[in-house]
Amino acid sequence: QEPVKACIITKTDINPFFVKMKEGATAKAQELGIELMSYAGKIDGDHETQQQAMESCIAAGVKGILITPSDTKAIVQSVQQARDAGILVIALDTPLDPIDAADATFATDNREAGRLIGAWAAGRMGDEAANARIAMLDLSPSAPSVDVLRNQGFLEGFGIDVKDVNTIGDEDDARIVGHEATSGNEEGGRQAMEALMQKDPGINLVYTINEPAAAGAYEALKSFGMEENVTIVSIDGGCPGVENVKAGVIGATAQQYPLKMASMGIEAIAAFAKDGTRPQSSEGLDFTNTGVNLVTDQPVEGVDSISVEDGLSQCWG
Amino acid sequence: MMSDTPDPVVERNPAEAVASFDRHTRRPLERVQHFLHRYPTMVPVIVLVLSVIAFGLIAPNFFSAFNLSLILQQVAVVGTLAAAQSLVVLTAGIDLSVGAVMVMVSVIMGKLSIDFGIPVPIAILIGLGVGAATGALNGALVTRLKLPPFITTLGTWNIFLALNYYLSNRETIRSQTLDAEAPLLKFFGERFSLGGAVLTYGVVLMVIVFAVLWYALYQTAWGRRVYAVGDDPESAALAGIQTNRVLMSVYVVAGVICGLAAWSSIGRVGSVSPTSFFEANLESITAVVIGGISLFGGRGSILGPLIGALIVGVFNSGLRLAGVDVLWQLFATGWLIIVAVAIDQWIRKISS
Amino acid sequence: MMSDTPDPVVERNPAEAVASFDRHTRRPLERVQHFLHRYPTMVPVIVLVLSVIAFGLIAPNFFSAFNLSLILQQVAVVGTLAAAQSLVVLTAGIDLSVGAVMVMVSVIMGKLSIDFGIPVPIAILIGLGVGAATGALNGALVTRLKLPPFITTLGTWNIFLALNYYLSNRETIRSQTLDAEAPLLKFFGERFSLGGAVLTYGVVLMVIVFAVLWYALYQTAWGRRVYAVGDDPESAALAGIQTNRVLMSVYVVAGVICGLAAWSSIGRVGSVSPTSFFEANLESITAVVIGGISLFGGRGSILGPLIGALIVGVFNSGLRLAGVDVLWQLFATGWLIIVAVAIDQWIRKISS
Amino acid sequence: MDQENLVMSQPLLSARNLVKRYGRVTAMDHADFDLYPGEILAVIGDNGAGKSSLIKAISGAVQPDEGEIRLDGQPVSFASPLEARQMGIETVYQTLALSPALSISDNMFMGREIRRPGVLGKWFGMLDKPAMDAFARKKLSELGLMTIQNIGQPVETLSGGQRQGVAVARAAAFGSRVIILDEPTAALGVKESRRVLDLILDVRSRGIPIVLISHNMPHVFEVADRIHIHRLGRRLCVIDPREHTMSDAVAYMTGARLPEGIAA
Amino acid sequence: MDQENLVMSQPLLSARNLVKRYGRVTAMDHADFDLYPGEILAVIGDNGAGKSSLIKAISGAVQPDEGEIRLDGQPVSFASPLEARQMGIETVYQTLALSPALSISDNMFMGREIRRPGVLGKWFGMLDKPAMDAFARKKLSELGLMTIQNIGQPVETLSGGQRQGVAVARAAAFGSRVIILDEPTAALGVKESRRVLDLILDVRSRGIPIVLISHNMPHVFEVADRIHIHRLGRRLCVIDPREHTMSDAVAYMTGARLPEGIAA
Ligand SMILES: Nc1ncnc2c1ncn2[C@@H]1O[C@H](COP(=O)(O)OP(=O)(O)OP(=O)(O)O)[C@@H](O)[C@H]1O
Ligand SMILES: Nc1ncnc2c1ncn2[C@@H]1O[C@H](COP(=O)(O)OP(=O)(O)OP(=O)(O)O)[C@@H](O)[C@H]1O
Ligand SMILES: [Mg+2]
Ligand SMILES: [Mg+2]
Repeated sequence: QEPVKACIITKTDINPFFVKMKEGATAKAQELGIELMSYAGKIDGDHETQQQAMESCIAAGVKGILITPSDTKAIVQSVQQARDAGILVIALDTPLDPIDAADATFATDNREAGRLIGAWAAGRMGDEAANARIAMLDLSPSAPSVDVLRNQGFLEGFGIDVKDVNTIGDEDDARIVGHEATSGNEEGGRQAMEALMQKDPGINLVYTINEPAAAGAYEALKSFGMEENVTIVSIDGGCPGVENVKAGVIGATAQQYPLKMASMGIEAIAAFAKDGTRPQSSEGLDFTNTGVNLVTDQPVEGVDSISVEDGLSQCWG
Repeated sequence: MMSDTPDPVVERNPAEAVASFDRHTRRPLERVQHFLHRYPTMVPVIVLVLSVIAFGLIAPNFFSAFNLSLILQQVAVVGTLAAAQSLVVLTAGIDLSVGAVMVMVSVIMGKLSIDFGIPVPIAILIGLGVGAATGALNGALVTRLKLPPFITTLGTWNIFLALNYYLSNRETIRSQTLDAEAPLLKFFGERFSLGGAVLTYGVVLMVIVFAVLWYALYQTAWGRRVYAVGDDPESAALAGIQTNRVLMSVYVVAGVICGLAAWSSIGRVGSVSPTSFFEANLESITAVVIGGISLFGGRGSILGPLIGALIVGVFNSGLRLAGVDVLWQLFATGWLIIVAVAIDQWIRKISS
Repeated sequence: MMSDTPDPVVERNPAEAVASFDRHTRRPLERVQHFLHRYPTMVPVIVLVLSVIAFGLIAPNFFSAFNLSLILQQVAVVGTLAAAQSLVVLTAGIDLSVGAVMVMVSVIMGKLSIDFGIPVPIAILIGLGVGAATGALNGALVTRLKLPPFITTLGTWNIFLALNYYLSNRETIRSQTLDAEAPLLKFFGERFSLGGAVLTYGVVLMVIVFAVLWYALYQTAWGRRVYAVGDDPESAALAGIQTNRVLMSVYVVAGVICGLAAWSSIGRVGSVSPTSFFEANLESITAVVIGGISLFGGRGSILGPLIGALIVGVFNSGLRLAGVDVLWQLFATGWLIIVAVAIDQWIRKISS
Repeated sequence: MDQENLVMSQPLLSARNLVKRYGRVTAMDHADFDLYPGEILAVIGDNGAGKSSLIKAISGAVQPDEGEIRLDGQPVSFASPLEARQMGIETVYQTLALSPALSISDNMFMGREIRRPGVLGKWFGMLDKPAMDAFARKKLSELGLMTIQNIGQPVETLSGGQRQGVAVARAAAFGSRVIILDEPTAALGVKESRRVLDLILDVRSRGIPIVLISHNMPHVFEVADRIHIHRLGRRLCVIDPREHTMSDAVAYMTGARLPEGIAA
Repeated sequence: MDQENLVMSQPLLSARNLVKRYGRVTAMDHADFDLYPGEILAVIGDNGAGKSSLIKAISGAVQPDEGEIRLDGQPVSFASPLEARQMGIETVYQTLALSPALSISDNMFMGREIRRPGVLGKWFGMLDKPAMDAFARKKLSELGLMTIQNIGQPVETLSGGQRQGVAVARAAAFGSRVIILDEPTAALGVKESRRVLDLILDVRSRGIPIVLISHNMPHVFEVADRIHIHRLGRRLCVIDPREHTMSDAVAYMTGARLPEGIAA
């Protein structure tokens, strides 16, 4: 009997988050005797390559596809083709739009991750929150969905009116100093931080799209001699990121579990291949929440968090 | 020393006469080289056939009508774009903006149809018009301000990318919305079967674009002038060609083809996605270069880039089906470019 | 008709003599054009000064010693890379791989120091050696296989990018780890003050690289040969230059400079990040082009790209400080490229 | 052919006070020019005297800064070589102006391609390649300059002499009013040069006037009806080759002697 | 100078059976060549006869497929023009081989730049620009060909004749054993050509032999000691200009007549 085949399609092969997700899936697939093929877009937002990968997966006759969509709306058509061909399609990390376009979604709620760090930051600043000077370090000018969800989630959590929840930068709250793109890497984070610091040297809170950007922002702050006065929050929970929380570089980060998403996804495919069972969503949600935890050693009342110790034990990459 | 009787016929062309001495036997490799030198368009065809065979052997499922027709569908958009790129490269230029223009035009077509309620055919016409206008901007910068095409289009690339994000607000228009309100925009994504293979009208569009360009380049005066301008613009001008006008027409036609590719891309993607085809620029250049069109202009067959696009498509698909890791796909693509052009260069060597 | 007495001195050069008739009065614009034509390096300098003044007026905080020195820090890495790029462009080539080489070398330096425990100075030397090797690969493809540099480096770009991801496993080496185990890698990020301005050694490196290149290009035989090869490779070969050797040396030196830029980038980023500087290729080309080096080779001053990099830095910083949206920053960069090169072209016009 | 009569008649092509500056160099400094019907006019002068510039101005390749050009007495101004060609002025430039990668026939018809008769040509702009090839072959054979076997051969595969032949054949085939040749024999061997001179005489016998720029005095004195001497960007004088020796001409053109009493 | 003696002595530079093929074209077909000390050897032949190819082979610019080259009786093989130059063979190619954007002085010293004395030159490779400029200016003045005011001027701003002058001056300045000139006067006017011919005679009087390729028969017959006639890719014969007329030479070179009894 031929081995069961499956695909995993990630946004990029550059971001360690997706690399770990792929590694998690590969390990699980090996364990379950599934033949796994992995694909990725060239940059975040590269929809076309993902679409081609979907088609190649269909051509290869796989049983299931795990995908972290770059364009949550556009990929729906290819997903439909795959499902029409009898393939189980599971969205990982990022839900499709509409969410029921996939058979299942194993995801972190990115907006929730944003809310967590926003709420933590608000709690940490206490009354000073009214005088916050906030720098927003986003991903890219093309503003992919993860960018929007995290950014807007953070602002919501902090208690800022986000206006259109689908648009970055339409807020008029004076506490926001500005938004800059970082490409999600250290150099971009540093450049963006430098620019915003010059606009307002009084910045005391920095939201970052991910931990590499946070590390870059910290370098910038250090060069300004401001690293003591500013709180950086981030999202991802990769090992270097959690280490940075421990080192005090990052105040708190929202940890996600790519390995868990991926292995759950592979298990679901194995089950589907065996007897056609389809995964069920979490209670009260239209997706399976793989969970997000706030990692910090400075817990704030009313915001659940885990210790850095725990964070390190569950971190990826 | 005068062993050979000199030829008394004065009319005889010395080069021809001297050529007749050339009767040394050729090694088999040289024969192949000679054959390919005479039919340079065959080079990419051979590379294509070889890679199809190679991937058929190593990649399971590669060699199915389904997969082969899938490859065609996958290259349709970049292939159409490569046609536009070829035209510009034939004039010794390069157009880094084709990808950005295409995405921007697709956004314009979508926005006008959906958000502004303009009748779809008119929205499409406006989109094509915008494509022509972007070409006219590039052309004007190249012909009026005499900017090198590389720089012109590096600049306009940034500009069109920014406009694209601005116009789309980075939001995708969903497939369902298009189905309901503007199905015509998805026309080129529709499938039909042709003897076992399933093709889209986008594939047909690509083939038609190349066929029309072939006709225009080889059978009309305009085409001869495009080659002349690419070959040596000064000589062309002295020979009575209005080089600026030819260059301008090339950029405008390329812009219109980008507009057609935009329409085709909506069908391909199924929705209007402002973040798609980020790599289309470089892919179109790769297809043109692998297809044997000289970056120095004036040389190469327009059908080459069609084959070039197919080669890239076959490689991508084959590597994916063979289960090669993304990272090594990147690696292999790098070598593909180098090897394909090195072969081409080797064949052309004897001409210099 | 014979109103003018012909000149009886046979020795006199006709062109010179005819030139002496040229005494028509010049409009002020023409004067400026003439001045700039004589000192073409002044063109980017003027663009730089104008943009500094413009942003000083519109952007708050722009015009401080602090901000201006920050811009220097920001351009240090791309500026160093632009020096490598300039060398290649002077030989009528283009190097699309510089960014990928730099990131790969920084990963190699970091990996060797941290994961393999190799002494940092040796790791750095190995990194520079790898830089040289990448240059040698590019150079060999260009000189041996006669591939166009654009294609060669398009291919090797993919290859080095893949190797970079492979070697780094896309994992960042943290700043703290470097501080603890290999602080030397961060040397170029260290700051010192110079009369109110805070500079990093990375800025000093950039300036030194340009100064050394200036010396090598203008004061040594090698430099003259680089220009000759870029200007007209065939003539240079007939004049007794070993063009392949010169080209090879250019690519290798460019590779080593990329290695230095890699070291500098570790200091700038603070950590070893395999995903940083994705755009460094295009930024280095932009700096070179704005700096007035001709993409056709052999023309332009090596100091131009230094100014070009500063212009791009001033623009980026100024637009950000002025609170311009990311999207319009992209838009403005596009126009910057076009306008800067158009001005350059306008000034050079009278020479043709 | 009675040259005196020619000089009496109205010039076919004339120019007055042409000025052209390139930056600091004045290539033409109030240059005059007259070409009479049916004559061979040689233009001679030092390197850099401005001969090519003059020819480029009257053939539309450059636009003079000042001055006036008249064709058949009517002021004309050519914005491009195309416009001059449309008026029947055909030029072989010093650089030949051929497109190396294109075929001989493509080059000969560049800018005035023949279309197919009927719908194909009218609506689809289809070229009549057989007709063009046949015409090109005929013209080349008439020239007798070479035995080109394949009219579809790219020009770059021809030898220097063959190329110059193609350029001359193109001009001879299409020049209906004036043919201008800028150093057509510079790269040619003895035999090939001879052919071009014969062609020039042949064209004149068809009544078409020719402007010949050359540094080769024997050639000039062999074929020219009148000699225009150019110096320092302007016409110094016009001499009759039957009344002056080669050394007179050289002396005038280098400025060693003044051409007393001869009107410019 | 007694030419008979020259012919008796051993050739300074000679070639036997050189063959060079370009694809289907055989540019040289077992060509021979001999240059004797102190002579001016003219090489004449039709367009495409293979003269430039011969010159390129003996100056290292192309590598012959077959055949042997001897310098002073020793077999040599030049992998590049540089190697030929290092042996004292200096060539002015038909294309001049100048770098347009570089200065006159840079061009003259291309590939053999002078370094500063002392540490700067030795360790830092610093050029001695004043020395180079002074030398270049001196050589150009010696040539008397032009009044160049600025030795740092880019070559592209010079007129065609001035450029040819720079190339010739470069060869004359550095050619210690042989100077080869491939059509050095093709683009030159009467006066400028005269200067180059004088220069050639002058160089010979310094004892350096010269190879002159030219299509200009009067020039050739004026200066040459011997005339090498090239035809169909090989040496047809060598004639003495004092014993043959120009029309003899033309007849041989075009194949109209056979050079009876003259050894190739
Ligand atoms: N495009 C140009 N830019 C600058 N200077 C030019 C240009 N064209 C010609 N000149 C200058 O104008 C003058 C006249 O040049 P032109 O080519 O007309 O001379 P010519 O008489 O044809 O010489 P030749 O016998 O060498 O062909 C020269 O000094 C030349 O350098
Ligand atoms: N690089 C090349 N590639 C192909 N053919 C060539 C090449 N160089 C020369 N030839 C051919 O070799 C033959 C001899 O050319 P060569 O230049 O030696 O002639 P030549 O005697 O110098 O002619 P001319 O008097 O026109 O300078 C010609 O038929 C030419 O087309
Ligand atoms: Mg001229
Ligand atoms: Mg020759």
